[in-house]
Amino acid sequence: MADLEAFSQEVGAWIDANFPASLNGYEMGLEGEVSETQQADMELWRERLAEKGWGAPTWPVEYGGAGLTHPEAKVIGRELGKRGAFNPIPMLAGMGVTMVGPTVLEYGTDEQKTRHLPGIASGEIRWCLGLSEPNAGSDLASLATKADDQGDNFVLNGQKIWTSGADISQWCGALVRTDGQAKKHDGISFVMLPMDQDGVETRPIRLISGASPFCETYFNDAVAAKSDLLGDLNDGWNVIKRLLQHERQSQTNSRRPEPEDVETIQDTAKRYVGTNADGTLADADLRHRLVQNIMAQQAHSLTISRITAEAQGQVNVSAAASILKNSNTRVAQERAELTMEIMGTQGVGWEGHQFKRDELGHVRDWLFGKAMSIYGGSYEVQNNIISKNILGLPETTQKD
Amino acid sequence: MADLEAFSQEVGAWIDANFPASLNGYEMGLEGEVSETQQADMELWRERLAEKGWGAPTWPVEYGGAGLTHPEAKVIGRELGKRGAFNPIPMLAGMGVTMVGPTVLEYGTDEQKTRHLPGIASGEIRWCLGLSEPNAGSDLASLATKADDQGDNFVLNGQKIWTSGADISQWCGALVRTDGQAKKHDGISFVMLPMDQDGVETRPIRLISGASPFCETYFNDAVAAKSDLLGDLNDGWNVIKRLLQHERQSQTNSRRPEPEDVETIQDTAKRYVGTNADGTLADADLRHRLVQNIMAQQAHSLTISRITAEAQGQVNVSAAASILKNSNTRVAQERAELTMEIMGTQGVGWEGHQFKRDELGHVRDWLFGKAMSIYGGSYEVQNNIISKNILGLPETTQKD
Amino acid sequence: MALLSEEQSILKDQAKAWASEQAPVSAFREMRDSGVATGYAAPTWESMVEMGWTGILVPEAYGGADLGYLTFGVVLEELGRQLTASPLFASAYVSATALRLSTNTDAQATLFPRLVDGSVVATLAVDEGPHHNPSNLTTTATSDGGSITISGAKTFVPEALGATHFIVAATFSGDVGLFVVPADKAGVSRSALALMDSRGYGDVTFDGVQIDAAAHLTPSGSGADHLTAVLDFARTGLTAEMLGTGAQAFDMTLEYLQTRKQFGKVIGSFQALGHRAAELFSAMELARSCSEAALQAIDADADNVAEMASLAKAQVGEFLYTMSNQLIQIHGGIGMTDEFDAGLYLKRARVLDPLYGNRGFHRDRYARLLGF
Amino acid sequence: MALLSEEQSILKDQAKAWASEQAPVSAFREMRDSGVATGYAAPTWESMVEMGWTGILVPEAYGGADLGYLTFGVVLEELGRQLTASPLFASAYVSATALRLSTNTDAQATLFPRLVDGSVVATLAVDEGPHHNPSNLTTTATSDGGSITISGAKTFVPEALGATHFIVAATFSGDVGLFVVPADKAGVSRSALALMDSRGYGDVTFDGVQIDAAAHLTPSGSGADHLTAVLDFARTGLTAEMLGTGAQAFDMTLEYLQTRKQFGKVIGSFQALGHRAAELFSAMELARSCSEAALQAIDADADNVAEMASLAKAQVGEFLYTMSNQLIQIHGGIGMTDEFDAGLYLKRARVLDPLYGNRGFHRDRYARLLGF
Repeated sequence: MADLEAFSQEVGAWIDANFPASLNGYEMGLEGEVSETQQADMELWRERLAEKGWGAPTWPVEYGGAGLTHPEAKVIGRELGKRGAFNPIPMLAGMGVTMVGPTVLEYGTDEQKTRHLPGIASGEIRWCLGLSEPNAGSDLASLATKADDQGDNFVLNGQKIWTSGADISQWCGALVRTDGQAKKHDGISFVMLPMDQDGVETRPIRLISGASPFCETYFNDAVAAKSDLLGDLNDGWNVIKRLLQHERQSQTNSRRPEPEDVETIQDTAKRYVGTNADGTLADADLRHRLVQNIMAQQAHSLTISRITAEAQGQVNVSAAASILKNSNTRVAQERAELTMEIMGTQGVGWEGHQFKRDELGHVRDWLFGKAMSIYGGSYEVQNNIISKNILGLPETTQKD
Repeated sequence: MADLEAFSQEVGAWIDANFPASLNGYEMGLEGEVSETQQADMELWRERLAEKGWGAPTWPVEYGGAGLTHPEAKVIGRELGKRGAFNPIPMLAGMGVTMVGPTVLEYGTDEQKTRHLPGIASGEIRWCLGLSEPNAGSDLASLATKADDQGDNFVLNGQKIWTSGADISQWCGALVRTDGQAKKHDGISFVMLPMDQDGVETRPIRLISGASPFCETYFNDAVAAKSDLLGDLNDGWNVIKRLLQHERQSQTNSRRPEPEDVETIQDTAKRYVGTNADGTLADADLRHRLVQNIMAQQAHSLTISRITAEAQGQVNVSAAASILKNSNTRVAQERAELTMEIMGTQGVGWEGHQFKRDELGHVRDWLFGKAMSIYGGSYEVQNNIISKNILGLPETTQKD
Repeated sequence: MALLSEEQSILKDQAKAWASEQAPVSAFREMRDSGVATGYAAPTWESMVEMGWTGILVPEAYGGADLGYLTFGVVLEELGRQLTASPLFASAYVSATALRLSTNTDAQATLFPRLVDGSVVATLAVDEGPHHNPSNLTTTATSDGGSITISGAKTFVPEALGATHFIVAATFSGDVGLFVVPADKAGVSRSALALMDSRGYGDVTFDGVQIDAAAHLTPSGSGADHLTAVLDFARTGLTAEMLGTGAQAFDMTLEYLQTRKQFGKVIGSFQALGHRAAELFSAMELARSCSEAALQAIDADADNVAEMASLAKAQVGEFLYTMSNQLIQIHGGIGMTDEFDAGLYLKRARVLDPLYGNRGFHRDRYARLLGF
Repeated sequence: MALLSEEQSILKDQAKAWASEQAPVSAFREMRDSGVATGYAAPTWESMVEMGWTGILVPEAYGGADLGYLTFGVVLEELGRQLTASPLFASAYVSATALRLSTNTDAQATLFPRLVDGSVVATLAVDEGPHHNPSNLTTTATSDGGSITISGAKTFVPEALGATHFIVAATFSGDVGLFVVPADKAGVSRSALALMDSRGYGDVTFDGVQIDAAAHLTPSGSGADHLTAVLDFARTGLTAEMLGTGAQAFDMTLEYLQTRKQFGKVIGSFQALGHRAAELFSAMELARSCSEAALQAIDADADNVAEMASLAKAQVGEFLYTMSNQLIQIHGGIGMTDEFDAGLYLKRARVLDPLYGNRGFHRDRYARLLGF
C-alpha cells in the first residue's frame, strides 16, 4: 500500500506536469467544437502517454506497455480522473487495447506481439472485429465467411455485420471458417488483416436511433497473411471465447460512476409531472413504477458491490456476468422508458427547436438502448448461460 | 324462438309445481345445516327431475335423458335459476353427466349405454375418473397402471392420483396400459370398473388448503370386465382426448355469473384500507395493482363475449380454450393475492374467532386456487398448445 | 374480430387490400425520407376521400354513410397495420365526432359536407403541455356578444400542418367550449413539431383570434361533457389503429419466429420464445376484445363509454408497449437497423401512447370511474 | 453471501448444521400438527440459548457477545431455510434491539442478562389493526408521576403466547414510547391468533396496566425515532429470515427441475422452465444484496438505515412472493398436497409479508424517503 501511495504521487505529479491545459474539461467521444490547439494538444498528450507506456499500462514494456500491476494501472486511472484528465488511447485503438491486445498477448507469437501490440498501445492503430454475420447472430459458430488457403495467405470471402468502427479502422480481427467439413465449432480460425485493401468494403449501418459506429463489412477475396493467424488453425473458437471474456471484463470495468450533479430520475419526474401537497409525485401510477425501477437499480448496484467484496476485490466476472448483464439491461431499458413517459410529449421528439438537447438525446439513447438486450449475448442467451452453467440444468436446445 | 318461449313457460310451470318449497335458497355444495325435511325433499326433487329426464336433458330418452336440444336444455337451466331452484343431478353423478356420459354416448356400445347412462342421468350412480398418476402429471400418456388380459376381465395394478370423489363414487373410468410394448400413446385403453371391490383402495388427499375431494386410488388386482372397455383396445388415448374436451366444454359452460350483491374487490379494499379525501384508495401502490387486475378481469369477460359472438352463439372452445384458461387463471390467482393483501393480517388467518367466515374462507380459496394453473393442462401446457396449435410454431420439446 | 356485418366485412377487405397495396409501410417510409411537410402523401388522402371513408361517421343527410364507430375501427385497424399516414383519423373521425356530438346544427350543415369531400381537413387542438390534462385548460375563449376571441397555445396537435380548420378546446364563461377556427384566420400561427413517428404534428398558437359566435360547437348544454365525450370517442378509435399496429408487429414477429434459424432450428421452436409468442398472442386477443367492445359501446349509445374508452386505451396501450419492444428484441440485430421496419412501429407506438392520455392516465381514470 | 469474517463463517456453518439436523422443517411440521400452544418447541429454544445466539446483539458488559446484525442475519437465514420456529427473532433480535437503542441503562442492566439466559422472552407489540401503521397508535401510556398506565389492544404480536414480557409501543405525552410490560401484570390478557404459518401470534390487551416509570425505554430523546429505528432494524433482520425461506424454496425447486421427468426429459431441460429458474436465481441474488447491505448499514451505523430497510423488505418480499408461488407451480400437483413442504413455505411467506409493513408499504415509504 505504501508503495502504491508513493506511486500515486509520482503519477499525479507527472500528470500535473504533462496534461495540456487546453484539454481540461474536454470529454472524449462527445460532439462539439474542438479548437486547433486542442487537436494538437490531444496528439501531444497521446504521444506523452504512449511514451510512458500508459496506453496499456499492464502490458510488457517491450510491447509498448509499462509492465505495471493491475492495482498500479488503477492508480493511473484514478489520478487521471481526479484531475479531469483522461486516457485517449483505448478509445483511439478501437477494439485494440481492451480485446485484441490481451488476446494477442495470450495466443500470439512473439513476432505477432512485436508487430501488432506497440501500435495499439500507442493509440496509432485502430482495430475492429469481424465476428457476427447476418445469419449468425446469437449462434456465432454458424458463421459462413470462408478463408481459403492459398500458400502464404488466406483469401477471405463473406459478409460480417456489426463491425464497430470498421470504416475508420486500420486492422481487423476476423473469425473465419477454415474447414467446412469439420463440426461447426471445430472449423473456425481467427485471422488478422489490414482494412486498407481492395478486397475489403465497409458500409455504415443506420440504426433506429440514427447514425451508428457499426458497419457491414464485405470480404471479396480479401487477403490475410498466414503469419497473422492468431492461435492454431481451426482453434479459433477457443481464441474467440477468450476474447469475449476480455470484452465482458472491459464492460464491467469501464462503468463510469454517474456524476453526482446529474438530476435524479425522481427529480426529473417531479419537474415534468408535478407533486401533490404532501410532496409525492402527482402521478401515482407512474410513482409506483418509478420506485420499483429505482429499487431495482439499487439492488443491481449493491450486487456489484457485494460480488466485488466477496471476491476480495478481484472481480470474477464469469460467474455473475450474466446475472449482472441482464439486471443492468432490465434496469436501464425500463429507466429509459420511464424517462420517456415522464417527459410526455417532450420525450418523443425527433428534432426541432421545441425540444431541449437532453430531451432529444434521451430519445436516441432510449432507442440505442434497445440493443443492450441483444448484443454481447442476448437476454435469452444470458438466461441460457445462467440456467446451464450456474444452475446446472441440462440444455436441450443449444450447444455452446 | 316462439317454440322456445312456449317451452320456457311449460318448464317454468312445471318447476313452480314441483320444486319443493323447503329447498328455496338452498345452495348445493355449501356447508351448513340441512333439515330432515330438506333432505327428504332433495331426494324427491332428484326423483322428479330424473323422471323428466332433466338430469341430462340432451341425452336420448332411452338412456335417461329427455332428448332435448341444447337451446332447450339451456332454457331449463335458466328457468331453474330464475326461481332459485337448481339441478342436483350433475353434482350427484360426479364426473358422470359432464364427462363420462357424453363419452359413453360417443364411444360406448348400445349395451354399455343401456347399462351405465340411466344411473348417471338419474343421479344415483356417482362416477370418478382415474387418469393422472404420481409420475404422469402433465405427461399423462406416460401412465404406468397396467391392465392384464385375464379372459373376461382386465386385472389392474397401479396407482392413480387426483381421482376426485373416488372415496364416494360407485364407478370409475380409468386410463390403463394394455400394451407395454407399443409407443406410449398407442398402448392405452379406457376401462370402467366398480369401486366397491377388494382390489380398489382410496385415500383422501389433504391439500395445502385443507381437506379435499381428491384421492389417491390404488389398484391391487382390481377387476374391470372386458365388457366395460370403452372404445377399442389400445385406443384409449383418443377416448381420453375426447373426454377432456368435454371437460373443457363443461368448465366453460358452468361459469356461474357472479351474483350482483357480492361486494366488489374495490369496495372490499376501501373497507379494509380506507380512502383519501378525494375518494381514491388510501394505498396508492395497491390501487395501481388493483385497477390492473380489474381491467384484466374485464378484458377476460369481454373476450368470452366476443368469442361467443364470433361463433354466432356456438361456443367453439377448442380454439380459444387455452387463451381463456390461462387468462382466467392469471386474473383469479392475482385477485386472490390482492384480496389477501387488502385484508392484511385479517387475510392470513387459519382459524379462530378473530376472523370472519369470509376471511377464513378466502385463505382456503386462495390456497386451493393455486391448482388452477396446474390442473386441466398446466399454464405451461396451455402455452405449448397456443404456440403449436394456434400459432403453428414447431414444438421441439413435446409430443402431443 | 367481432362479428361483422356484411358491409363491415367488405369494408375490411377493401381497407386491407388498399392499405397493403396502395399505402403500405414502404410508402410511409418514402414519405418520411422525402420530408413531406404535412406528414402525409396527398394522393393517399385523395384515395381515402374517393373511397368514401371520410363519410363513415357523417349522417346521410349531410352526404355521409353513417356506418358507425365499429365500422370506422375496422378501417383504422388496417391503416394502423401499415402505418398509413393521413388526416383521416383527425378529420373524419375525431372532428366528425365533435360535430356529431354538437348541438350546433348550422356548423354541422356547413362542415359535414366539406369533411366528406375532403375540402376541409379538421383536427382537434386540446393539449397544452407535455401531459394530457384536458380538465385544466389555459386557452381561453371570451365573448363580446357578437364574436368570440380565442387566445392560447396548443401543442401535440395531430395533422396540424395539413389542417384547414382547428377545433379548439378552451375555457368559456365558467365552462369549456369547442370552437371551429379556420387555420388562415389572423392570429393563428403554427409550426411543425417533429416527433419520432414522422407525422404532421404541430404547435398552434391563437393570438386573440376573432371568430364568429356560430363557430361555438356547444352553444347549449355542458361543454365540458361535450369535450369529454369527444375525447372518449377519440381514445376508442385510436385503440383500433393501435391494435392494428400491434397486430402487424405480432405478425412480423411470428413470421420471423417461423423462418429465422439459429443453432440449426427455427427460433420459434425454442420453448422460451414459443411461450413468449403465446403470451403476446393472448395479450393481443384480450386487448382486441376491449377495443372492439368500446367501439360497440359507442355505437350502442351505452352509458359506460367513458369506462370502456379508458379500459381500451390502457389495455391496448399495454399490449402495444410490450409488443413493440418484443418486435425489436425477437428480431435481434436486424430489428435495430433503420432499414428494417421494426423501428417505425416502435416509434409510432410510443407517440400514440401519450395521445389523449397514456396508460397510467387511463388506469387512474378507470379507477376513479369505478369509485376508488 | 457477503464476505464473512471467520467468526461469522463458523457461526453460519454451525447454524446450518444445527437447523438442518436439530430443527428441520419436519420438526416444525410436527410442532404444527401437535398444536403446541406457544408455537415453538421448548427444546429448540433451549438449544439456541445454549449456543449463545440470544447474546449475539447483547453488549459484552451484559453477558452477550455483541457480534452485530450481519452476524445475526447469518443465523436467521439458516433458520428461515428450515422454517425453524422459536422466539429468537422476537426476543434476542427485536427486543434486544429495543434495549440497545434505549437510553434507559437500568432497564438494560436488568433485562439484557435475562434475554441472554433465556429467562426473559420478550416481544414487540406494535400493530393494532389489519395493516401496519406505526405512526397512528391508539394504545396510550399515561404518567401520574410515579407510575405509568398502559391501555390499548395489540394484534399480530409475534410469540405473544410464549412471551414473558411485552415491549409495548404507545403514545406518551405528545410523543411515542416503548414500555416493558411483564406478561403477568394485572390487566394484561392475551389470546392465540391462529395464522396460517402456525406460530405463536397473539392478540394482547392492556386494560389500565400499571407499570413502573423505570419500564419506559426512552425516558429521553424522541420516542418516535426510537420506535422507527427499532422497526427498521426489525425489518432488516426479518429480510434475512425471508431470504433463507426463499432460498430454500429455490433449492427445492431447482432439485425438482433436475430430477422430475416429464415427456421423457427432466423438466429443467424445458427452456421455458430453465429460463424461469434463471430469473428466479437472479432475483434471489439481487434480493440478497439488499438484505445484506441493509444489515451492514446497521452495523456501520450508516445514516441510510431507513432507506435500506425499506429497500430490503420490499425487494426480498417481492422475491419471496414470486418464489413461493413458483415453488407450488413448478412442483405441480405434489406441491398442492399438505404432505409436501411447499405449502408450509408459501404460508410462511404470506404472513411475513405484512409483518412490519408489506411490499407496498415499503415502496411507498422508500419513495417518500427519497423525496417523491
